[in-house]
Amino acid sequence: MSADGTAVRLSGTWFGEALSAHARERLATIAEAHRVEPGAVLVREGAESDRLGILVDGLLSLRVTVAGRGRATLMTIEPGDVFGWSAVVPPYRSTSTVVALQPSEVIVFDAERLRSLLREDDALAATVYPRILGCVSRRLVATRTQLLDLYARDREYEPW
Amino acid sequence: MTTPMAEERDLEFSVGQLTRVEGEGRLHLSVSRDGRVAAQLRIFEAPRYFEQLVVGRTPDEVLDIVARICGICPVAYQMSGVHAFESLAGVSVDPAVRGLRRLLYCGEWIESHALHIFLLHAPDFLGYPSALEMAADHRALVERGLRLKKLGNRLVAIVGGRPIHPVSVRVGGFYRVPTAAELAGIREELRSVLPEAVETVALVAALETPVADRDTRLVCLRHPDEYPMSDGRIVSSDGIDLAPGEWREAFREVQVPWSHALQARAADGVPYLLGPTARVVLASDQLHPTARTALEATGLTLEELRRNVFRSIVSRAVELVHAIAEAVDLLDAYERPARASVPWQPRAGVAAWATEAPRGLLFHRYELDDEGIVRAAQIVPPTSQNQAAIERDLELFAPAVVELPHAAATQRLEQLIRSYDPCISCATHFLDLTIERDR
Amino acid sequence: MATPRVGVVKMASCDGCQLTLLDLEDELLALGERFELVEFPEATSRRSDGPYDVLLVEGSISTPEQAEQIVELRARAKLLVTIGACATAGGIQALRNWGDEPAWRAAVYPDAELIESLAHATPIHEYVKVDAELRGCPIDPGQLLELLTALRVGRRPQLPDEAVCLECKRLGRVCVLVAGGAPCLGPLTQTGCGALCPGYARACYACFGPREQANVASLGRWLEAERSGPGVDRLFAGFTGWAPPFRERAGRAMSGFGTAGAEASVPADGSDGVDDER
Amino acid sequence: MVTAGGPVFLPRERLDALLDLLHEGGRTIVGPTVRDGNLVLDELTGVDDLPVGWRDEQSPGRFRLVPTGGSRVFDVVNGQMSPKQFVFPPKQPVGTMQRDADRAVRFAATPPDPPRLALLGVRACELAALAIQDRVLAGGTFVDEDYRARRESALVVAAQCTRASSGCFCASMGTGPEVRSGHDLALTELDEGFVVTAGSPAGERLVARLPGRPATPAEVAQAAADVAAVRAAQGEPVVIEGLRDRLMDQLDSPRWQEVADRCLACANCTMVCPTCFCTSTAISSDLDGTVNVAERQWDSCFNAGFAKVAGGNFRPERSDRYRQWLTHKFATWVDQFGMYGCVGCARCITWCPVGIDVREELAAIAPPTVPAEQMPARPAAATPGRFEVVTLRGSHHETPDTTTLHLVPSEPALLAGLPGQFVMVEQPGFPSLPISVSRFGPDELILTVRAAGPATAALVAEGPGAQVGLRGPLGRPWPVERALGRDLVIVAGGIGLAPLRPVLDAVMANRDRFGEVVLAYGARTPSDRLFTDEHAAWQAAGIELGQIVDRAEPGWDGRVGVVTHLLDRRDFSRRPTIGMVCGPERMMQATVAVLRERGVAPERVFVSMERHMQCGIGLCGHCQMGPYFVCRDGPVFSVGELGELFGKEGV
Repeated sequence: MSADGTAVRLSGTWFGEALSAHARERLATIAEAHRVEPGAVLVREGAESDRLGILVDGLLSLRVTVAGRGRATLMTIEPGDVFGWSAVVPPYRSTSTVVALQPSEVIVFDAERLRSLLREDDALAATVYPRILGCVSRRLVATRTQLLDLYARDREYEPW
Repeated sequence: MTTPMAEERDLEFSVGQLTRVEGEGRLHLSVSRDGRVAAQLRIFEAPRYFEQLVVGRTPDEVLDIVARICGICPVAYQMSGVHAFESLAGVSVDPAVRGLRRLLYCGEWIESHALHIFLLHAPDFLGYPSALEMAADHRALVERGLRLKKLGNRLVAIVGGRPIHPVSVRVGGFYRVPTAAELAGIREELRSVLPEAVETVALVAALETPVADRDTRLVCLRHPDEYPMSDGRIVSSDGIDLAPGEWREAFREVQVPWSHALQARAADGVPYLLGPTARVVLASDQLHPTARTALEATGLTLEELRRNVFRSIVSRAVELVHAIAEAVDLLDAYERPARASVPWQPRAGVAAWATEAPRGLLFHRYELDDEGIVRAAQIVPPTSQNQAAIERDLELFAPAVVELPHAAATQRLEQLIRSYDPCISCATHFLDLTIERDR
Repeated sequence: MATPRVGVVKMASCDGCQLTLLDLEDELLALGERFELVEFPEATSRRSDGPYDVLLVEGSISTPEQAEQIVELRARAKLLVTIGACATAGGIQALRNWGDEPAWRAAVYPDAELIESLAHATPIHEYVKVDAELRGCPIDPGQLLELLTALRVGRRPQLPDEAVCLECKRLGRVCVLVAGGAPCLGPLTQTGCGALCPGYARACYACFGPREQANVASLGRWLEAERSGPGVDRLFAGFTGWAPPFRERAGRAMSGFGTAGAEASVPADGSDGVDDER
Repeated sequence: MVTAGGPVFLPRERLDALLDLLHEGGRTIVGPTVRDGNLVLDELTGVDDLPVGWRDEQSPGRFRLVPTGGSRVFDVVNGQMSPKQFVFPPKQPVGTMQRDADRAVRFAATPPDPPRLALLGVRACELAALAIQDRVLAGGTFVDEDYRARRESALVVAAQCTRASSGCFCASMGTGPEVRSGHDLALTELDEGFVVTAGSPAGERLVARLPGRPATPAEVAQAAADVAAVRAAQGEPVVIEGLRDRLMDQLDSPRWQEVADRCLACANCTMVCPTCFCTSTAISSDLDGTVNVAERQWDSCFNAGFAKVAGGNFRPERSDRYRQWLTHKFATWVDQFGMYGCVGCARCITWCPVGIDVREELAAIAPPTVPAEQMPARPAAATPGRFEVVTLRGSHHETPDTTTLHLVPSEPALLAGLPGQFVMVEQPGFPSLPISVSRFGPDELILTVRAAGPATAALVAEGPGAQVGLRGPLGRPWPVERALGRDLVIVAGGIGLAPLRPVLDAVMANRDRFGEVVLAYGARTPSDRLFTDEHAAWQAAGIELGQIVDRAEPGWDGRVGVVTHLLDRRDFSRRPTIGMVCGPERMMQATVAVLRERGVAPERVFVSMERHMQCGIGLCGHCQMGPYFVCRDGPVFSVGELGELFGKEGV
């Protein structure tokens, strides 16, 4: 897909909406759009994070593998959301495995190139980092809520 | 544990935890080659240190604390205590208050005697493990027992607040005295069950009773014009005659290694028997006419009651009649005292008194300082005084049964022990004092 | 409907709470038909060491034997219910737990062969899990019946945890504290007794123990400001003094009782009784 | 003789004549009397029972009777008890429920059988308290029949105050000292006797028969002056202007904690209060669980169990409970009933064991500022209040810990409920409990219960044919009509889907009358989801179903996360949208925040609140939340209505 085409797809996402034209163009230069099928692994837990991605359409799952318990999906990612954010946070190692649950369309940025781009363009960094942080904090808040196990409540009577 | 007889012992006989008695005890018999039996009533009820618990307390606090020595006869503990403190402080209570206290005591006698006769002891004579099983074949009998027992409880509850650990007794009188209206109902109910109690005497006298014949010394209170309860002198079948505070003049406590309870002995070391039989025999002339008539109707002599311990259930039934009859008389005469209690001043000195718990003489002795605070205490419950007599009687009675199958022998020996209505919970709580003495 | 296997056992206690079961005179026979009393030494010679559907435990743990026993019993009981102040709070004998005083220790330890006793008398829940508790010294017959009914029906018993004051006011009794100046612990004490003591014109002495939210500090401050005479601490050194909310003040009172000076009351010749006998 | 209507002077020695008149027709006269040294309210047999020659000495936490040596009858201002003790008894049998051998259940409500009372010596503040109770207990949709019967048959003879106790502040509350209304007779005590005035036709008939003479102008003036003097005798006034708003603005005041350090939460203030009306109904069942005997008794918001629900206690701290009590008396009572809940009788001050003075706390927490307008009392939702017998047709497990019950009512009205309403269910052996209706069938009610406990287990064990008692449908329903022609977003968490299913049924029945309908459903795990067999049908009908779970299970390839993830990237601002949210309170808060952000105004978002419901008809007080009784005014509220109460701790 052409850089322009990618920029357009990008602006259609929550991540890309309201990005300055400048920022969209700069990002488009290193963006690649892909279609992936269910089961495709986009990021592997523990591996070096070589890419940051944005889900344009479809559904991805964040998985971890627990010895003895096998793989567990911690959370799913909705269109517009970011995956592989560890690509811009030292030590650049993935914290979970990202697997497509549905036929999905993603835009990915090469980690090396994205980091150098952000290093040399403060304005770009200033608009991109808050968006990434937004996704991370949203995920953190959700995780806490899951920990609260709210639906486990309400009993008719306490058992003996 | 070693005993001097260890070498010659050739048969050991043990009964596990005694049942249908209050508290926890075991029986251990050693039978020697020549057939002599050494009996040990092993009381392993956990010590609770009541003589220590009352130190530093005011007399009124003590009355609430000592009630907790026994859930079956809390009134007895409050009565011995309150009379001891009032005798020291020189308090004379309103006659109506004195009557109410007797009424309270009657209630406890009715409850305790009915409980023992119908629920704990009768199953021995009729051959059941418990009253609940006995009820399958003798429902009316058990229901009668519950009916009488309940009235005793209600009487204590109306006068004292509740059947177990009542709250109304205080030095100088009561915290609150009931109105005549509050007592009206129970009076009629007691009157109406009196015939049932009278029948009970005949009924238990007719029970097939093991034969046991032995001489024994009896001890109880005796009062010129009332049945022994909370006042009078300590007398024995062989001439002891003491003021209720002078128990220690003729008796002492000794420690035996196999028991958590001290035993009491007369100065000469001879065991003695307390309780209904002692009272009925030594104070038969003070029995309520209804009770005396009921006893005479059985044809049993006082001597038979004294010599055959298994007859104690008859004495208990006679006292059940007496307590109900006297309660009715007291209620008929009741007028609410103007004042529930009279003021009093604490005084330093020794406060000592004995009253008649359902099971027998209960002696309290307190040493008070100038502020009226208890500095030392001695409490001698009936069961610890009966222990020696129980062991002696076991030694006399056991040879006849130890050869029976274990279950049968156990049943017979337990029946004997139950004849004393032992309250083991009461018997245990003063080892700490002995220990102190030993050091 | 189930016929639960019931056991009734005691530790260190006065037997009053288990007697309360026999004091349910009107219901006793009906209970006998609906529950299987498999262990109840005070009432039956039949014995059973379990398993129990429910085990009623009276008394506090005060000997090493009891400490082991209660753990075994717990293992054999589906439900373990403690009954009474001794089992739920340690009872009056728990006042000896301030036994760091020389006289108390001396009283307990010199001859361990004769007396088996722990330094502390403590509630059952300090040793094993407890499923429900009936408060009181003694327990209330009505609450015992409610417990047994709930057991049989299979619901949780309705045991209110409110202050004694509510029942006192419902019964139209005039406050002995406000109108009489009596040092009443009713406001801190769990209900269940039917506001018994105020009904007999005397202060509640907390035999049902502290309720939730027992504000000991506030009432203590008030009583100390309001009254003279015997100290306020001793009010808490009663039948539930070992219960945590009361413990601190009870402890202060115990140190003031000066039990160290306790005299032996047994005659001097008592000690050689053993030799007399054999 | 006596000129009709005018004040009459009754000589002290003829007071017996008044009591004789009151006794007529077998009335029980209830008034102040001294028993065992205490002042109580009880039956009076004659004049001698009155507290002649006594007066009270009161201060915070202290009450004493002291002899005056005089012969006055009404010098004791007031004691611990108020007429509430007799018109709203502390313990009241409610009725019985029984399951017969044939498994049929029967209810027998205890019919009101009130004594005919004559209340003697009622003070101005107590008259005001009776007026408040009339409003609360007999002035709404649901009426306490026993209370109404007692009030209607009672004669009220007021005694004007000529003394004030140290705590009195009736003047501030506008309830006294003068007796103005609510009485049949009013007595003002002078040295030689009483100036008697009538306050009702019945009173006038009595006055006419009194052996008195017309009061002289001097006596009338003296009487008025003595009463007026009481106003001056009262201490620092409590500033009432704007009190409601001042208090509600101080829900976070540090003083709540400070007073909680002194408060014992012993409930004495509520027990002695002449207007507190909270009750609990306890059942006692027989050994076989076939008979329930229900008794209602005074309860208090200071008790731990009062605001407890299965999941926890909404007011765990003493500070929460004191705040609840004080704000109810002086703020939310106004919202509920259009009047204050306090009459200034000072009982809560005198009879507090540690002397907490409500006047001081009010001044410290809500110092006087600007006046505020009163909020109107809100209308009660109309629903039936009596138990009906229903029969269990069947039951099945929705999930491992959720059970659905099919109940066939004998009373068709039960089927006429609306989405979101609940029912009170009672069966022998168990207290009654609220259960939301998950479907109103053509001939059956369908209830879905989470984590079914012993009560449900017992009912299920009874099997088909088992009968239970049921009251309802109760409470305010979801405003389905407001969603007609609009978009509707339904957000359910866990068991929260049950009370929302009737909404979905309504949508399915009239699909074309609604716009876009979105159902966002969050569950603990995939196997905890309810009504999975109906999901396909919902989707087929064009309901957009989004599901998400906290924890995935093997084989689950759906969404994992929190329910807000299904919403927080959407835009609801394009068309008017109604939101309906039901689930744990925390989940509802998060959802409401997201909906607001995504374009649904709080006024258009509705939530179903959980509180401890017991009577279900707004009479027992357990489920109070700010100005509302959740059972009666809710459980469904708009987030706008709840305002800052929504998600506030300890309310």
